[in-house]
Amino acid sequence: MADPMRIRAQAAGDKATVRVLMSHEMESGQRKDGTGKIIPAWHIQDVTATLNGKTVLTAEWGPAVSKNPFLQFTIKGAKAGDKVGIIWKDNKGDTRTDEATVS
Amino acid sequence: MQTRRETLKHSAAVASLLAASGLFPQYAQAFEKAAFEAKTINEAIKSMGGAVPVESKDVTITGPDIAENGAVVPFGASTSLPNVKRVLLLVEKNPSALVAMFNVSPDVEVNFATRSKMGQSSDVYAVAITNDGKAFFAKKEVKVTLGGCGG
Amino acid sequence: MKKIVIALGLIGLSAFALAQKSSSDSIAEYRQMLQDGNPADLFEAKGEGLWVQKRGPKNATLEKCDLGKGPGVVKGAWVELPRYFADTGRVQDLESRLVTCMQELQGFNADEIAKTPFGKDEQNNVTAIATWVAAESKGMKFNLSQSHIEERKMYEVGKRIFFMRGGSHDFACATCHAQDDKRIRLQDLPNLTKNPGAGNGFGAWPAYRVSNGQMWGAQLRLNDCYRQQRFPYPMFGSDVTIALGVYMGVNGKGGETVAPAIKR
Amino acid sequence: MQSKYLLSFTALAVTVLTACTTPLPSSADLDKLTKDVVARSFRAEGQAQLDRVNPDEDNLLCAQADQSGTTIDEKLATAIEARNMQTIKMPADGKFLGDFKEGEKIAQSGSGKTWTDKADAANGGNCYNCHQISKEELSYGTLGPSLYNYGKMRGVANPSSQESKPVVEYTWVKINNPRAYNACSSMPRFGHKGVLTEMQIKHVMALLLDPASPVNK
Repeated sequence: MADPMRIRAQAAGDKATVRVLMSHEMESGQRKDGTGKIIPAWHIQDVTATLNGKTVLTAEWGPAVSKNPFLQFTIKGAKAGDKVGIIWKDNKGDTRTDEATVS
Repeated sequence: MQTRRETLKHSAAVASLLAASGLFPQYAQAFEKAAFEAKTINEAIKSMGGAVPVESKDVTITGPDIAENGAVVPFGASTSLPNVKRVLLLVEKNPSALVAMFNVSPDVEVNFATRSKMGQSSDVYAVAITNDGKAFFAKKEVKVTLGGCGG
Repeated sequence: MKKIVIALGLIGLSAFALAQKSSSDSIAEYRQMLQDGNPADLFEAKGEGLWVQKRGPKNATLEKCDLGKGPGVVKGAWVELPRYFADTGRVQDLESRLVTCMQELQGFNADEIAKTPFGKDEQNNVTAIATWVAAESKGMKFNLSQSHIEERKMYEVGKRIFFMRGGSHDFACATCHAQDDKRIRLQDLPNLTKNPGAGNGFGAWPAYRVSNGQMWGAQLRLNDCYRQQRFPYPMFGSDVTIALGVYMGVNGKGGETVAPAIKR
Repeated sequence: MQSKYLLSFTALAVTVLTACTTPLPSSADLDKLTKDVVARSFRAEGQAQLDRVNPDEDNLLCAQADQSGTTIDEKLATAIEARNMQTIKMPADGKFLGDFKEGEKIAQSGSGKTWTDKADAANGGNCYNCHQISKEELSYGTLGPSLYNYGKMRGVANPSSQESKPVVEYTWVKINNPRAYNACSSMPRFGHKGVLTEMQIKHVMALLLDPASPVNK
């Protein structure tokens, strides 16, 4: 199973900035292995962000997003104590869900 | 100062990138597999429809002028335009131009940051697509150095 | 005519100097942009979890591991390593000490871990735990002990190894790391014989390497230095690596630790 | 009475001192210890065999000087330079210059001789790692002096001419074995240590000395 994400969500005024690091190879599909065979692409494909369970952002990523991806965005109306959830799913069907509390 | 011709040239480039990505709202699907597989601008020009994306000072792309390493290049894409439905990040000279697509909701600011791989120096585009299907872009040139011992 | 040529030459030169300056400024800017959101955080979190997780044949945690400041004391341990440990009778660095703890407390086989290639199995876990331990001392100043005779001997041995020329290219550590303000390609080279180079340079590892997306501990950093120095393979936790750690760590005394850093 | 008291006091002081700080072994003993530490710390991997950590006499003497922060004794330096000069082989066919384009590739390449390099693969020259060479390459190191305009600055208009001969031969020796001129140079002994082949060295020579090379533009 994939390693946990690091989610930091910090409230400032009437919004909260969320910074996420995800643990993933993000294999580009462009590289070759030792025998010259292409290593197939393996990447996070769908990302969903929730605030207290309600979806606030969805994103679709290709294999060009860097290994161990970083994502930053800002949720309007979020305040300290709210729960920010992140769900990712990769093109092999592996998925990971983590949650953090807005501070 | 940008001449009309240059503007047109840029617009055409973005239009073809967009077309290549197949991401015009009228073609929207669940996971845009085709969008992430589009290889070149030329490939896309053919399928180019009538809509021409325009460069806009209301769209912003942030990133380094020079990336020490193409494996990790930080970018930010944002816009002050209203009614934005999607924001795209594209690297023109990557094998597949489209890096990431963000579906905007009223609950988030239209301001996203992530990191992309870049195979070589290239123009990088942030594109905002509005609810009524118009596309606006900003672009930035990013040089990629290799550096290090190479050993 | 001649004057014009000279003038043109000058313009060319100054434009060139300008291009050089602005490219190093731009690269500094790029590095700055990566500081917020260092993927080392992922390894730090993993290491923190591993410390308290019951693992190994003895199904035990590492919470009683003595990193030099007493069983279970983590904060401040990193800035005093490598140091002499009476129970093993050896000077040890963070990574080799963690492996000792994994053997004594959890029942893992230390020799097997030492033989495991970097980035695989338990070596991955050692790196993650080292990342967390180092992060717990963030902002503290290096203060290696030189009170035990073995620690002082290791400093002297480390110094000799640092200057030892060999391999196919006659390189020593000192070839690249004993002068100020030098670089390889565009890469700045820390002077590891004194501060700030020793504290900021050697003291930055464990670090996340953006070029390959890997977390590297000090052991792997030294190992790859030796690869590029065209030397044979220094074994994990070997006295050559420990002695160099003592030499650079003592040279870095008073320098603030920035580990885990993010590096090219 | 008083002197006896003083004497025992001194004896006590000496005992306390040694107990607190065990003196370091002699420098020679530490050298020996270092040798033992090196012997038990490395293992052979790929083409990087253990003979690479047995420094030759030249390296031993230079390392000693480096470590003490002094320049090497003049007599020793002369001896090192003399024996390295003896390793020099002039090109068998009398031709010193190859193709500068090939030279540029060799200068760019930093590979070769590591334990991850294949033993039969061509080695690089690592030149840009330490030197500025052509003006186009901005990513260059500063451990060595700039070599931009190397031939031009030395007035080499025709490398095969009689007046260019001293510069051409000097450069040949410098690349093959820099320690023939500078006992403790940090530059690898490319010819002597078999890092570059004679042909490769000719290409690098052309990069530096051919008036058509971008280096001399």
